[in-house]
Amino acid sequence: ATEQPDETAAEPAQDEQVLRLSLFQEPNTLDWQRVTANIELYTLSWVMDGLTRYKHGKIIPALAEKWDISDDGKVYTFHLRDAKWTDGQPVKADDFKYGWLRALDPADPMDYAYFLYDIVGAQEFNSNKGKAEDVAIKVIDDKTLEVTLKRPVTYFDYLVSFATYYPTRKDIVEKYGTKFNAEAENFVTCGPFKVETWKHESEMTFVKNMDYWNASEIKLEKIIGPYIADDQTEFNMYEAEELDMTIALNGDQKAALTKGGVKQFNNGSTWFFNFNVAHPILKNLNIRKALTLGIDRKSFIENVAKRPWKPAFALVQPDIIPDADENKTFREVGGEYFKDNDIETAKQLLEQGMKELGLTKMPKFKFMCNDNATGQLYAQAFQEMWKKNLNVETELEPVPSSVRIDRQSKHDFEISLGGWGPDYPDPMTDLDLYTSWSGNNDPGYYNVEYDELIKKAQNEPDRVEKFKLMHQAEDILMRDLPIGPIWYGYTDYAIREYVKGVYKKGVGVEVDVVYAYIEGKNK
Amino acid sequence: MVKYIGKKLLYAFITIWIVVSATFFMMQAIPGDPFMNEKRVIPEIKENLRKYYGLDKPLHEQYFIYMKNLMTGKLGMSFQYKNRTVNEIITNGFPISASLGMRALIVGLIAGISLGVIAALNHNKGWDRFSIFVAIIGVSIPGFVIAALLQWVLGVKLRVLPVAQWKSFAHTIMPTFSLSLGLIANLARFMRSSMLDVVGQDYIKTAKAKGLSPFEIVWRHQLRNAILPVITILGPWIAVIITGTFVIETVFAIPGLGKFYVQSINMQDYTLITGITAFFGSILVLMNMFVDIAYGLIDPRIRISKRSS
Amino acid sequence: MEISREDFVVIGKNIEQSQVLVRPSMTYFQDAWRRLKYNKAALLALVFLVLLTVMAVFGPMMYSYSYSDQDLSMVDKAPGIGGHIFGTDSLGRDLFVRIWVGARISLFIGIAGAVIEFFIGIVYGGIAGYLGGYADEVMMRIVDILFTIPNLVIVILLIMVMGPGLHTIIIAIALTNWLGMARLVRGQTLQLREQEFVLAARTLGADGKRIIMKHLIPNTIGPIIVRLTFAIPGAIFTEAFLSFIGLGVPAPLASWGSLAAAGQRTLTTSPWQTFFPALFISLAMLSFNIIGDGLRDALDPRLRK
Amino acid sequence: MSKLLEVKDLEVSFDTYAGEVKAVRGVSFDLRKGEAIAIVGESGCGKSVTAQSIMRLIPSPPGRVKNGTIIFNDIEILSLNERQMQAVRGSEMGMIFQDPMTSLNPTMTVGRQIQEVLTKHSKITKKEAALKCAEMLQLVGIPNPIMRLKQYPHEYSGGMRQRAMIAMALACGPKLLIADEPTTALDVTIQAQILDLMRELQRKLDTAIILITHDLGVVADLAERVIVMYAGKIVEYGSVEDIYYNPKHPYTWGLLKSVPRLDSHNKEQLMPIDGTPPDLFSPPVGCSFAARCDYAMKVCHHCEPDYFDVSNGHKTACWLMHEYASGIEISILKGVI
Amino acid sequence: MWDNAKPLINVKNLKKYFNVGKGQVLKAVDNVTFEIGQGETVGLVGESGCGKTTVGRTLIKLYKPTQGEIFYKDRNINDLDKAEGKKYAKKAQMIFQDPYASLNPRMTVGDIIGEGIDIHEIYKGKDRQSRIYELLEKVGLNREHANRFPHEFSGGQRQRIGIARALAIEPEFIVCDEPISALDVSIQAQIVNLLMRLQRDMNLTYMFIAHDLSMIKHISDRIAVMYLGTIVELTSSHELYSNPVHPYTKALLSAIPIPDPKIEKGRNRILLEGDVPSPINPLPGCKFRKRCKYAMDVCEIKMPELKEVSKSHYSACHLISR
Ligand SMILES: Nc1ncnc2c1ncn2[C@@H]1O[C@H](COP(=O)(O)OP(=O)(O)OP(=O)(O)O)[C@@H](O)[C@H]1O
Ligand SMILES: Nc1ncnc2c1ncn2[C@@H]1O[C@H](COP(=O)(O)OP(=O)(O)OP(=O)(O)O)[C@@H](O)[C@H]1O
Ligand SMILES: [Mg+2]
Ligand SMILES: [Mg+2]
Repeated sequence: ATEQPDETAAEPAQDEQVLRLSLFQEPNTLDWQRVTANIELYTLSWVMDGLTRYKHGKIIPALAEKWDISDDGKVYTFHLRDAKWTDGQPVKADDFKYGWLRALDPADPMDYAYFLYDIVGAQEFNSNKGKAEDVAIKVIDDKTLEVTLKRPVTYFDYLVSFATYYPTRKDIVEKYGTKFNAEAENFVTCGPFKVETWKHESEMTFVKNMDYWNASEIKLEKIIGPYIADDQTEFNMYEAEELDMTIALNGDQKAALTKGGVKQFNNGSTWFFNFNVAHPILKNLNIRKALTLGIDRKSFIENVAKRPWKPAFALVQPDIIPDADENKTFREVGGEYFKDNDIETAKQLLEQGMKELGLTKMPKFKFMCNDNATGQLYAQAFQEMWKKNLNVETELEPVPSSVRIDRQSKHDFEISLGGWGPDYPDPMTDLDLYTSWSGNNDPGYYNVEYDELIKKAQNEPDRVEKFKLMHQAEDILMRDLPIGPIWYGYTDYAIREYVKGVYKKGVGVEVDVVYAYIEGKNK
Repeated sequence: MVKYIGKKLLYAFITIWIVVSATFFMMQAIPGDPFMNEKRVIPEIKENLRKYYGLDKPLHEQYFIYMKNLMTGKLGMSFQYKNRTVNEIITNGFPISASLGMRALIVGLIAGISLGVIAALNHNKGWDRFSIFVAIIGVSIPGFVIAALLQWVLGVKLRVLPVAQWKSFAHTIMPTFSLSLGLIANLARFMRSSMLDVVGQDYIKTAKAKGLSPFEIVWRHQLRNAILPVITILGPWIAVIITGTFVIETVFAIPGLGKFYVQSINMQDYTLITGITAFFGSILVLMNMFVDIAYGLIDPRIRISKRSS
Repeated sequence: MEISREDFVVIGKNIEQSQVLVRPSMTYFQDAWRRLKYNKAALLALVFLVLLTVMAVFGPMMYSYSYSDQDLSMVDKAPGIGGHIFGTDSLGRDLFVRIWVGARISLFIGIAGAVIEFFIGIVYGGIAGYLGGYADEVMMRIVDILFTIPNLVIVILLIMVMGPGLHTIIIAIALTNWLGMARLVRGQTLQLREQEFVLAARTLGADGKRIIMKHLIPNTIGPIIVRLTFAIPGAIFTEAFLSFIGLGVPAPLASWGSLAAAGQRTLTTSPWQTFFPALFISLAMLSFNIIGDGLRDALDPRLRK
Repeated sequence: MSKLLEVKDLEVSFDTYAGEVKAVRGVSFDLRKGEAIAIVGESGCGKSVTAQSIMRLIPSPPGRVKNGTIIFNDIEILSLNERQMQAVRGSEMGMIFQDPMTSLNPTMTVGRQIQEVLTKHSKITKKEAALKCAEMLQLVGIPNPIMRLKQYPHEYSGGMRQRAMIAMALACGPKLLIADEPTTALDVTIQAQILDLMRELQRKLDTAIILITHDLGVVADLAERVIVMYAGKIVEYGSVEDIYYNPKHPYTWGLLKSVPRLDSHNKEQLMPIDGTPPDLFSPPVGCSFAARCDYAMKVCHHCEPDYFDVSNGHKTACWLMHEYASGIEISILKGVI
Repeated sequence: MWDNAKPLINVKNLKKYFNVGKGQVLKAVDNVTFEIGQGETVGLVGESGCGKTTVGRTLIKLYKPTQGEIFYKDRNINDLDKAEGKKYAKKAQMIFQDPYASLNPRMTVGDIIGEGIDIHEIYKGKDRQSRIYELLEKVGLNREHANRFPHEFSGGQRQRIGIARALAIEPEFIVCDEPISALDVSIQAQIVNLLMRLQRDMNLTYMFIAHDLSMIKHISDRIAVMYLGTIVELTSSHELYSNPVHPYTKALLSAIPIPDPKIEKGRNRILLEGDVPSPINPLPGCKFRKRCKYAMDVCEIKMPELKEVSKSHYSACHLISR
């Protein structure tokens, strides 16, 4: 016992593998079939594993060692690897089937059940028109799972990394009931980390799961995730060295930053004006076009938003979403549809539109935006631009975002400022929004041609042909402009220099810290 | 006595019942949908959700079911927090809000009363002006500005206190101070005027004639009597302050109840808003009762029975 | 003085002379005003408020910038730069003009809110206090109930029913803030009701309306005015909170509250955007309070001699 | 007998918005040990201010002692500092006020209020103080003192409260008791009890008493000497007999005449002093009573009268005592006395 | 004099109880019967809290009696309808005890006096003004005082204003509720003289409440002595003084200080032991018995009734029936 102090003292200062970052706010739920919010999906990706998962921005096999796809692209057979739940039980194909059917069970409804609608029989079961037995999920044996899809889903390997597709233990769900995953003690997981503590409304902590199949690649010992809802508070905590990284800096914070470097990630989102096409004036294409062209995106982004965004001139965003040729992005191929700050054209279009409508004076539009400080700030910038450039007056309607979304979905608005983030890296995630059957078709856009193209593309097994159809669809959409694209979202992160190995996760706002590690903190 | 308490309880019961009913129906009238998400929930699923939460039933039926549960103390499942009952949310948040509130109350009482007393003892002199000035300036700057400023200066620049969260004593200092400012100002003003009322009373002259020192007079005779009118208005204050404050809790990331008053309305979380309103109502009633009792303790003239006549 | 024998002639009493009132005759409000004038601080505050009002009315006109003109090349500029006395906001708008436009709104909201509160409070509290007994009990329970229902719900519903706008905000503020006033007036009238001068009026055959209007209300006016001076900043603050959650005045109009709320975003990088609105809120509140204090003293009959 | 208290040329003013209110304008008198002296006069004539000056209880501002000396027990009271004064108050001098309802702290037990004086001025333990309190209550005739000590003022009746006030004032055995209208708020029957008690205590404890009242009946009961004040000045003073049987000032006459006598039979007119006292904010030149005086002479309106000696220890400030006025017939007097 | 007059006011078995919570009843006035003749002054004396004010206020309908009847010129005043009630208010007035609290501090003296004129619409405009001046002069104030506020007046002057207010509507009957208790002796006489002069001039009827026997004796024709809600003795003022029957009256008379040192110092007082007991749930039997030297067994059981001792001299004591 006497020698020990000497030995430890001689050792070089070891970096504690602890990462501290904000988890924003108490999750609505961490029941993986039930979650909807990004931050919750993000948190769950630390403690769970899907058939596949992201690593360094790419999809890799995870609980599935490998999978076979039938020629028509409709049947997937997953071969599971030897993995264990945190209570020592092996992960079985049954767990997947149970979880997926659970997500679809209409008696216990889950918001994101439609994520599984591509599976044969899923939608029918979920909308009380079919039976669970008819859902085409087949357990071949403990290690083999077979799924039959309605159509060839080229991005199904991405989809299965999503939380709704996580395996779920029947015995655990039955044991805890509504308290499934509701407390730290109730979690039985199989991901890189384990939930250690959960102080509601306050903080969660995670520790490394030594039994994780890929444990050797996981370096962090612990993640501490306090819930900090206020972004200025989060920034202040970062500056005070109470956090190691902070998400989504705004321009002013970026200017005030003194610690660490700034990393920029595409968050995949596109932001646009929603025009209610049923509105007696906004139904006019030229008016919509004029409003879309008549703003200065560049100046807005630089001076008002002060974010690393890019002006948007189309729907599908430029970076993450590849084209048929994976080396090019969909955007590169599709190109831009109009010019920024094209006031001359806008004025002409406006005049023309007014003539078509028989208007001499433009009535005031109602412009709905989020009621928070930024929401109102941005809306005011556009309000003033329209007024100055086109002499179009608007009245702001700031509402809580839940109300905005509700009213948008009921088409109870005139113009609103909205956005969309992709769920999977395929243009379809954006394009199918504006089909007549889409629940997210806020403008109430209806074009038979467009609907046809999307339907065709969805069922097209050939990748090249499929992308051609999707480009055609975007052309139509950008011709009709039910939405007026404004910017593509990018996010600035402040990350301390000693935090290494942080990657963009894929689609979504958050970064992937599962493979992160600390180096050089204790220098 | 028993009859009196029984009557009080009955009034309280009716009050809370009306409040809950009003909130219940008013919430239904507010625009928005509890099951709305940026990514739309498709109609079939929404149907299922409405059924699951019993929203497919006629409103009056929902109301009776809610009331029945309320009787047994069950406030129901939150819509927003899928795995948490409203009871759990309150049990989790209230102790923290209450702890913060009580701290702020203590600080506010001590500082506010001292300030008011100092002001009154120096009526229309420099100290009077100064104390009022401090109080008013303190409270005129909006809470969110004060909180943000404190956080920036003490937390980030000077690093003497943790920026946010609710963990150790050090974590409680800034929120307590921010929250107590309003109280301090209000109490200072009330105390000042009620001290001025008391100073003119005959028994103060008696005390002086006994040869007591100014301090003894203030401490033994003036304070107790001056606090009485202040106590009567304290009930609602305490109720408000111990059930949490939206701004302070948000800025300092405190896991209290306050944020739910805004959030649950915005999120259309019917059960949560109705539940915490019922809870707040009970606390208010309780606090008013405590204040009645405290009043009786401090002022022996006020016997409970006398107040009802 | 010389005393002579002639002076010692009895001339008797002179009652008229003994009853002459030496002190000058003054109406109640003259007297109050005189004593308010005596109070230097209150006077100063009054002058400040008048100045503020004048600036609110004429300030924006005297200046080349309008409150809504954006200049995105002049965003977040510190005071002084480019001729912007108070600097610019995050849309390059001139803060100086916006402060005065904000003063219009905030002072208007403050005073209008307070006035409505005054009337509702007086009528409600006066009736409750005058009637007493069960009517009072029921009316005060209603106050309790309204106090307990979340204000936000009431405000949102009101905005929904009446549509957004200044008038809605004022009514919303008045509706949620009058409870305190009603409690105060009721407490006062309850006390006054038993006063002998009220009984005297009743023996003269005065009816309830006359007693409330002529006897009860005028005698609560002191505390009411003090309460009103609280109500004005109270209304300004409520509006500020409504702005903070997006229910305030419609943009690009500004109030002090919405300016402070908007500035909070850039508190560390452009502190002037918060500083000026906060400063003016504080100064106005201070003024109203000092005046309230002065009025309290001036209107208190016990303090007169 | 030695002088306990000597007041000389006391002038007290209050500063108000309208100017200076000259509440006491040159009052001089003295008091022997164990003697009871009464100060009578109309409301507002400066009785209370005089008494409170002796205890230095004039609120300042607005009040201030402009002039004069007060020698109590060979100490110049007006030159003491506040701390020294505190030692005198309560222990050397005690004071009871008009309204026992409001003069006791409603939120403190009577016991504690009495105890407070004791512990302040003498080093005794709480137990001893409690015993002493009970003793005091017993002395002033409150039965069951141990229980009564624990009660609050509102649990006492008016008479008991005034007794408690007296007990408090006498707790430290003061040499001087100032009683400012001690019975005005009480019923006649209770008043009689209290006056009896005071007389008895004066005898027992040899305390000097300054009794302030406007009720000449009360004075007749208790006092040995009487000071008659009017508009901030002493207009007449002397022994009780002097004042009642040989009053020299028309104001004193007025006071005596305005009270109906129980033993008078017919329903005759009372003879009040008409008019109201002057506003002390600008007292008239000359005699301040002149405007209400039936015998006012020219001189009274422009010249203030000096004090004239009537007999040993009986003085009055009235021009009627001047030799020039000796011819004036004072008829009215006869009917009164 | 008074017995020939037809009674103006007739009070029969008047009871006024107050509910003071906890189910307790305060018997402020307990079975009081008397009458007041036209032009007469009836005095009401007794210790503080014995119910004098309550009787007075019930007479002018400020309180509703718990039981019993009050007739004004043979009309039960509590059966009057609204219009008649207003008429009664014009007939019966009150002068209040506290000259400071009974005048609204925020009204001018002119408006205070004019209020009754306005309510009953007796005069308007110029007439109203001259009526107010007339009243002011009648009570010994001057016109210039009409524009002043009450706080500018001394207590005696305020009481005159109160009297002018009551006189403004030309009442027949006035309850004077201790109008002089708060005043100085020298001012008291002014007010009493004024009241007596007005009575003569205007043929007023007074109910005069006081606790000072000497003044009340001076002004009243008859006196009722009250103790704890009941009348214990009722007779002419001269008779009461020269021939008191009830032990309480005797004690009351002996307690009055006489402004004559020789008499006063040599006088033997009947000192009453103890204080007035609480009117809440009073003892059965004679209410005075705890303080009465002559208390007998019967006093504990039976409440004595008011009986005629000699002509027009009533007393409620068991001693007399012996
Ligand atoms: N604090 C004060 N401020 C201004 N004036 C005062 C003050 N205290 C007393 N006075 C004035 O001093 C004068 C004498 O008052 P004092 O109280 O001595 O009268 P008093 O003889 O005791 O009358 P009362 O019988 O009413 O008690 C009065 O005119 C009064 O107005
Ligand atoms: N409104 C009321 N509510 C309850 N109790 C009352 C009320 N008015 C009077 N009392 C009580 O009734 C009793 C008689 O009161 P009242 O005022 O008639 O006495 P009083 O003889 O006029 O006394 P004082 O001489 O003090 O004026 C008292 O005990 C009093 O406390
Ligand atoms: Mg006095
Ligand atoms: Mg009375």
